[in-house]
This record gives sequence, structure tokens and C-alpha cells, in this order.
Amino acid sequence: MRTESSNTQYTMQEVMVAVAARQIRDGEMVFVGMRLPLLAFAVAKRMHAPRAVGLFECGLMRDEPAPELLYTMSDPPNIAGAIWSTRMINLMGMLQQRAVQLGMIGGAEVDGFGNVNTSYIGSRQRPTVKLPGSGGAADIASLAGRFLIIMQHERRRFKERVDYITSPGFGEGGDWRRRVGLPGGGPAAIITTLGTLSFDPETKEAILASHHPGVTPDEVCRQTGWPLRISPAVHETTPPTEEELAIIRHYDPKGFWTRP
Amino acid sequence: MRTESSNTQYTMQEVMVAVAARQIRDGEMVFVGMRLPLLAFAVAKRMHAPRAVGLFECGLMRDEPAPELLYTMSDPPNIAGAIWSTRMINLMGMLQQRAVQLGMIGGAEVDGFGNVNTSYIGSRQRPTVKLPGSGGAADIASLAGRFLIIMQHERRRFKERVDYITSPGFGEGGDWRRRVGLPGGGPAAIITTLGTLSFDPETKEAILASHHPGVTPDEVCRQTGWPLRISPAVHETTPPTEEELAIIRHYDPKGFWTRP
Amino acid sequence: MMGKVMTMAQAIGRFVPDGCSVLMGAALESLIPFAAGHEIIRQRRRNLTLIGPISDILFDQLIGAGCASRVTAAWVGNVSAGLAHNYRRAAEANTPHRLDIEDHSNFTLSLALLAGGLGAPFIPTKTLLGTDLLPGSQSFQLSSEPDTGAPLVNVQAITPDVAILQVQRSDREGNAHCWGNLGVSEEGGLASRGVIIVAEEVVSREMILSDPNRVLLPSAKVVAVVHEPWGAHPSPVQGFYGRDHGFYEQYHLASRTSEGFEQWLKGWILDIEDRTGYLARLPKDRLNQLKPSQRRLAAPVDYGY
Amino acid sequence: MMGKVMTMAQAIGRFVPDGCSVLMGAALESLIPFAAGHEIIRQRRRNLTLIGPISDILFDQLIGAGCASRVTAAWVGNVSAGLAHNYRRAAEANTPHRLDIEDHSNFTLSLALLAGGLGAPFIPTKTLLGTDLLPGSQSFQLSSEPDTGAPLVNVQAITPDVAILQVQRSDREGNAHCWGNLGVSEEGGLASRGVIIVAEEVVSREMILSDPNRVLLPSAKVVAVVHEPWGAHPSPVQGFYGRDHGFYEQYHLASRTSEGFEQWLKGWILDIEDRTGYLARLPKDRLNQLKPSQRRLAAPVDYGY
Repeated sequence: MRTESSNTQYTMQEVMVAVAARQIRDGEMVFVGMRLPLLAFAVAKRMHAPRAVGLFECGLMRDEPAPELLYTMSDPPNIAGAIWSTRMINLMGMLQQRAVQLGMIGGAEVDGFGNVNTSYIGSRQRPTVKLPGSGGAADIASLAGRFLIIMQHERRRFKERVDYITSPGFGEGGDWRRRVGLPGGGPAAIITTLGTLSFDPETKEAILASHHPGVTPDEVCRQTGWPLRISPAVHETTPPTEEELAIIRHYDPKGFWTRP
Repeated sequence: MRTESSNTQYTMQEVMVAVAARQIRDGEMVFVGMRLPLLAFAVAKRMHAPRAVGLFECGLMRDEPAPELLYTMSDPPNIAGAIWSTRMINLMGMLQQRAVQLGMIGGAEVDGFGNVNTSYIGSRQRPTVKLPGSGGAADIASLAGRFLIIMQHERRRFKERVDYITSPGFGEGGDWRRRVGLPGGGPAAIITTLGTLSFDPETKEAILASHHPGVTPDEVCRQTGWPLRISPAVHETTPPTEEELAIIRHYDPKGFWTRP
Repeated sequence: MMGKVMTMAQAIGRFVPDGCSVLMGAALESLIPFAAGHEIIRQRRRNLTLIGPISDILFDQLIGAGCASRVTAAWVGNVSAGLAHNYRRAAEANTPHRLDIEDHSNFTLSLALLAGGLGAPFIPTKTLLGTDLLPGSQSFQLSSEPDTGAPLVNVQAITPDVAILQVQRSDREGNAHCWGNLGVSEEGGLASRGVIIVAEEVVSREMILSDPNRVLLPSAKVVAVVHEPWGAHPSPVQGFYGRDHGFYEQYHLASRTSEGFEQWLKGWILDIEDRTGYLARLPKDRLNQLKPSQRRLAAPVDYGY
Repeated sequence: MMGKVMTMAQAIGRFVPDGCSVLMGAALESLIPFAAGHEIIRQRRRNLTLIGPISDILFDQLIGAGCASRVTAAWVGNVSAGLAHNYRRAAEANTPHRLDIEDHSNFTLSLALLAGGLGAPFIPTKTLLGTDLLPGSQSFQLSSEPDTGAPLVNVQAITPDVAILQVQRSDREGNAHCWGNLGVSEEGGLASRGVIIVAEEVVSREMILSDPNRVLLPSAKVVAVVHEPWGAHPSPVQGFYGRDHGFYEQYHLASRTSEGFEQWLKGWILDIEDRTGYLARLPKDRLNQLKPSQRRLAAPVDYGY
């Protein structure tokens, strides 16, 4: 499922990795989640954020990406060469101390205020689908300076209101986070298989900021379960550069995470 | 200042070490304080409590006494060969978990309910003497299953009421500890340069249980700042045995702690 | 006096009774005590409360085998392959039976265990405010900062009956060295009433005491030491073996249906006597492939004086 | 860009301004950063808040030199020799000037720093109930368990401006190895806004990264790395030197009077330019006597895969 665009072939997962990587600023402390974020951290380090530091909730901190593909964050190549191998609570403590500028999480369902469900689809008592749960995602969403949501874009996943808030976005919008007492800044973007959504600074509604190459704004709206606002500045997502792709494929040569 | 008794010469500090050591039961976890308790732990391990474990608040746990005299608990011989070298809070956590059966503390002032002052003599605002403070003693007194107070016996130190409670004994007596919410069992004995005091199980008053060789009950009472009750079973303290003395002098050959 | 060193069957038989709460998978995706979990299944334990941050298919196996009536966790799934099918069936359809789920996040679970080890009733935090994990949960109490009135979540202490911790090496008393990401291994062990140490190697007391800062927790907590090489397979043990990713994938496929899981269970656990049998069933050369291709020794450290 | 490696004078000059709160002596009787404390005195810092569990004469020196207006500690004295004379003079007679004392126990100070590092407002405990440390203290709030009404003490978080931590070895970025009893080194470093690492040896990044479990805290916290051999003298550094007991005794005698202390201060700190001068003033052969007589190497650990 590769898309042709300009001269380069790439997958939507590769677009997502590149977009996520560009959100990492140099020198930032980044709480790196599973799967695509593992690659986004590596791309950012090699491209524009050489001084970024990655925190892995299993108890690791790295200032260099692991030299090979990680299937999980506790894989041996992630431990060897870490700058700190420690207890989970130390990293979570840094998150609550507001020392972590950026976190990345996945999700099964998201709504128009960036609230994420990874727990129960349907009722809690008798769910239609029992999802794995929070892991560290709810902590990242609660406490990180800002966070990215990285998801498959499908209408059934992009719901007006999620069945269950696992990882808090902007709740009911406006100043909800402040009212409930959440210290973190909330979601900065939803990076999907179709485009990138950002948030209205006032109302905290999700807004279509860019659509990926080969995808129209209309298609994005059709795959979204609420009337999605489109930014006046909406544009096509800058596709991954050759350099970005080279890094992604260096780390994931067989496309375990990027060629689903 | 040695005392002749039976055929053996020993100091009052050596008596105190032996008496304290005998309070350590086999298999117990013991929070070992500074100075004489360091020696008492070694004596107990060699004599009757081979399976006792010593906890040192600086962050060490040992199941063998250090091979040489310790001036402080962080001295290198106490670290090498420890069974755990860790953070202070882990040992304090075990104390609060009620996993520690016995602790030993010193003191500058004590009263008839076993409350210890190591903070302020006179008023807090303008003390006559500023003492060093709690260290870990208040924690041991609050949380250990039971604890020993090891002190110089002088009338100015044995006061009807201490100026300041640093390490809580039985407060005002009776069920005071329960009322204020302290989980530990309180003091088991005050081991002094003149004798040993235990506590009335009901009223929690200190009672003279034994007077050291060469000391009369009367002398103990004269050096105590309140009318000291004397146990009907009062007796002369069993002096340190040759074996106990040999161990003490093996660890403190120059009498740094035991020949003041 | 019987020592602490015993077989896995003895350790599980004596220290993991029906109805107890057991902490496993404390190091997250590494050092998962699969051999212990499999023995729990073989001994047909019932009504266990499983406690762990994430479990990467171990809890799924225990749930599918009917051992658990309650799970206290932040995440239950298959990290590299997807959802946990038995967990889903239990939550969605009470298959094989009803399962109570006490939802945590990784932070709150580690705070709960930290509180347990400190003997503190709770630790306050600001994580999870506004989320659906809070309402109706026994794990959390809403509170507020005395000064500012700002909302707080008081995370209640957890004190498991027993923790099963996989380590690289231990002496016969349970003085153990463990390295790599620690997750909640230390907090979990300290919070638990007893600890079963599962060790790749049983070594001398002298070796362990040569490096007391590497010791995981006090051996006074340890009730059993099980020498079980490859006891964490398919999860990795730094310095000993890597992660068997394919095994997770195969389990994911096999456990899609109850029937498929039953068959997997029979083949990999029930029809097998112990870990030796399990290892023998792995494809030839699999273990060799997982062994380290390179040594990476830690720089020397001198405790001399 | 200036790196993190700098002289002690530079580190204290830049990161320990007048009026700041500074954590020292985190490892209790070992690894006390005396060289850093002496430089603070030489630079005549004023109105510092000194934070540490016990300080074994370092705080006494800083108080006597007039650097501190506040002490937050569990114990201030001379562990092997007795009371702290300058501390007494300050508390009893406002000499050299008034000193505010915030009394802690070792447990509450470690809980306060733990809370600081966790970003938690407080941690509840049952220690100190009924004691005179509680009334009127800003460090503690009386509270009660929501369920049972049982009394609790909420220990308020402490977040020092800077922690000064002595370690055995560090790389140039502040990735540091530390061994021996840790006291509150980890909690204290994580709670502080910045950390000054004082290292016996500055070593390669590769050496530190060969053993990431031995790393004390994230180098992102470290603002300065000072290479200062013998920087902890007269306190011990495992593997490097033992404790100079006689030095503590001599200080105890010298500091009995204000005049005696002034003379000590002049001789050992003010009239000396830096640590090299201090070491040169020690009796011949003293350093040799304190050096380890035997190596005790930790057993090898393999991070290979």
C-alpha cells in the first residue's frame, strides 16, 4: 500500500513518522511511545534535534537512538548504551515535574477535543471491545508539556465523543484541563494516516491542518465522525524527504512498523 | 574508669553494649544506630542471634558485622560486603512497613515515659543548648516494633518531662501512642551507665529493672530527676561475659566507643 | 531447615495459593517470569489477582487458563503483535469466566507499589484527572491540595501477597543482581509480603556481595529462589538472551479463538512437565539464535578500602 | 558553547548564588562535597538555605562562616566527635547571625525530596506523630486517613535550587557512576532544579554507558561537572579513600570557640586558593594512608545481546 508522489514512493506510516519527527524540537525531553514514535525519535535525532533526549517508561533514557529496530522498548539494544537504566517511577516523576516537553501516544478512538480511548469500546461493564488500557499513555497525556496522538484515520475511530477517556485531551474544550486540574499542555496534534489535525487555541477543537499527499480534505472529513473544521491555511503535508526516508528505512529495513 | 567485678574488668560502656546485644533476638531485623549499637549488633550476631540482619539508615543492610571498627555507618568497611547498598528511603520504608522488629537510639534527655530529646534544651526559640536533632532516631522511635534508648545516666538528663520530644516514647503514658497514631511499639528499655529501665505494661512508666554491678538502686534513683519506681524483681545486671567482652574488644580494640 | 532454593513446582506450590495476589512482569517487556506463570497454570491455581504494569501476553495466558479472577494493571496485550485475545474474551463475554478489572496507568501502578513499600497509605498525583479511570475505582480517591484546593488523585497503596521477579543471578539466600530497565521491580518487591526470585544463574554469596549496589532488594523478603535458565523466554534477559519476537506473533495468531488457545495451552504448558520440556519443544537452534552475539562488559568498579 | 566541565570556582560562581537553596551531604557520612562547601565559603555566599539529612561538619562550617540563613536538616553535628559548635552558637546566641532551623527526621527529609522528584505536593507518613517536630512547622501538615480517620503527617515536597553531589566518576556531560550507600543522592538530585557533579575522575562517555544501571541520575539535570580528586576529604569515597577520623576530631577541638573556628577557617579555607592548596596543607603521607589497601572489584556484568 505505497503511494506515488513526486519521485518517491513511501507509505502512510512513513509520512506519519516524518511528521511526528518534525514536531520534536532540539534539546527537548521526549517521552517516546511504542511503534512509530520509536522511529520518529530516531529520525528527529538524525535530522534536526541532535540534542533531544528520549525517555522510555520501562526505565530507560537515551540520547542516541538504539542501533537497531525495536519491537518493544525493553529490547536489549535499547538497554545497552542507554544513558540511564532505572526504575519506571523516576521517569514518570520527571513527567509530573514538568521536565518533559513532548510525549507521543497511540489510540483506538479519538474525539474532536483530542480525548483518546484505549480502554473500553461500548460500556465499561460489558464492552464490545476490551482494549489493552492506558499503559503510560494517560500519564503522558495528563502531564507532558504537549503530546502527539498517532492513529489510524477511520470514521469509526474518530468519534464525536469517545466511549471512555483513557488519555485526556481537552475534555469538553475551552479551559477544561485547567478546571479538572491537569498540569500538562494537552495534545498538540493528531497525526493520522490521512492528515494532521491541530487544535483551536481558544475552543480546543480539532482542525484539519494538513492532508497527506494523495488525500483530499474531503476524504479526511468523510473519515471523521464529526463535522471537522478545516483550517483556512490547510495544505498538503510535506512528504518525507529522501533523507528522512533513508533514516526510517535504515532503522526499519523490513518495514515491520512502516509497511503494514 | 573501669569497674572491678568478679574477675573481669570492664567499662560501663561495655556493660551497656552487652545488655543491648542481649535484647536482639535471632532472626530479627535491627535498625542499628551510631556508636554503641554498632558494637551491640556485632556482639549479638556472634553470640546468640546469628541470623539477625542490621539496617543502617545511610542505605546499607548487612547480615555480617563489618570486619573493623566503624566510626560512622557509611565507613568503607560497612559498605564492602553489605547485602544491600541502596537509598535511605528503602530502609525507612521497611521501618514504616513494620518489617523492623528492633531499633536502637541514643539521647541527651529522657523522661519517665521514655520520650527522648535530642533537639533543644530550653526553649525552641532561644535554646540553652542546641542539640544535633533527630537524624533517624525519631523514625525508629515512631515506627520500629520496639526500641532501646542508650544513654548516660545523669540527673540533668533524666527529667520528669523533657523540654522537647524528638523521639516519641510513651508520651503521657497509657494508650498515648495509640491515640496519636504511632504504629511502632515504643521503647522496650532504657539502657544507661547505671542500670536498665523497663516500662510498666499498663501505665508505661519507666521502672528500674536492674542496676549495674557496683551501682546501688539508690544511686540510680539519685541520678534520676523523678521519683523512679523500682521493680520488685530488681537485680544486679548480669555483667558482660568473657566471651562478650572478647567480641567487644575485638571490634573496638582501642576502646574508641567503649573507654570514654 | 529447608533452604530457599527449590524447584519452580515447589515454589509455586508453597507460595502462590489459590486466591492470592501476585505481582509479575514488573520489568515490563523484559524479564517476564513466563516459567513461573506456566507452572501456575499447570498447578491450576484459581481466583488469583494478577498485578503488573503491562504483561505482554503472560497475563493473557493466565486469564485464558482460568487462573485469574481479577487484574490490576495498566495495560494487558501483546506489545509487538496487538490485542490480548483471552483478556478480550474474558472482559467481553466472561469466557472462560468473569474477570474484574482494576484499571491503572503505569504511573499510578508504580505509585501504588511505591506507597506499599514505603508503608504509606497513598501517594497523591495529578495524573488521570478528568479521565474515566477515576470514577468508581477503589484504587483512587479524589482529593485536593490543602493550600490551593487544586484537585489531586490519591493513589491507594498496593501490597501484593507475592512478587515473582526474574533476575540474572542470585545466591541461595535470594541476594540477587538484576540489570537492564527495572520498571517496578524494586517497588513491587518491597511492597510484596514475599518474593520468589527466578534466576538464570545461582551463584556464590561472594559474587553477589562483591557489588551490593547491584542487589535488587533485601533477601529477607525472598521466600524462594528458583534456578530456571531461560525462565523468561520469550521475553529478553540482558546479557543472556534476546526477545523471541516470532513467538509472540505465533501466540497472537494461535490465541485468536478459544479453541486455538486451548491447543496452544496444551502443547506449550499442560502437556509439558516443566521448563526443560518447554525448551525442548522450541525449534532447533532457536535458543542459539537468541544468545548474545557480543559481550558488553560493564566497566570495573572497586569497592576497596 | 561552553561545556559543563568547569572549575569548582566557576561552578559555585555560576550556580550557587546568594539566597539559593542547596542540597549537600546527600549520602550522609560519605561522599560529602567538602571542596564545594569550602569554595562557597571562599566566595562569601550569603543567605543560603542548606538542605541535607545530616551533614557531618560541612553545614557547621558554612554556618560558622556566615553563609547560611536557614537549615533544613534532620541532624547537624560531628558524627564521630560530638556536637556542632557553630550550629550551637548560631542557634543559641545568633552568632555569627540568626539561623532559621527547619527540623526534619531522616525519613521525612527523604520523603520530602522524593515528593519533589515525583512532582507530588506531599507524601503522607506516620512517623513523627506526637513529637514536637510537628507543631508550627511549614514542612508538615497534620492530616488523617480518609477511611479510618487515623492521623497522618503530610510531608511537603522540597525542591532545592541546586544539589551538589560527589561521585566516583562522571563523563563530561554529567553521566555519572556512584556506588556505596546512596542516602538521598538520587531523590535529592531528581528533586533539584540543577545538579553540580563533583567527580573523583572524569572518564569517557563509553565507560559510563557501559553500565547504565550504575548511573545516578539523568545528565539533563546536570549543570556543571567539576573534576576534583579528593573533593570529599575528610569523608570517605568507596574505592578511592577512607574517612579521615582525626580530621573530624581536630575540627571539633578547633571549633569549640568562635576564635578557634576563625583560625581554622583561615588556615583551611580562606587563605587557600583551591583544593590543591588544601591537600598540600594536610600532613605528609596522610593521603597515602587513606588510600585503599586492597582492591575489591565488583563481579563482571554483561549487557551484551
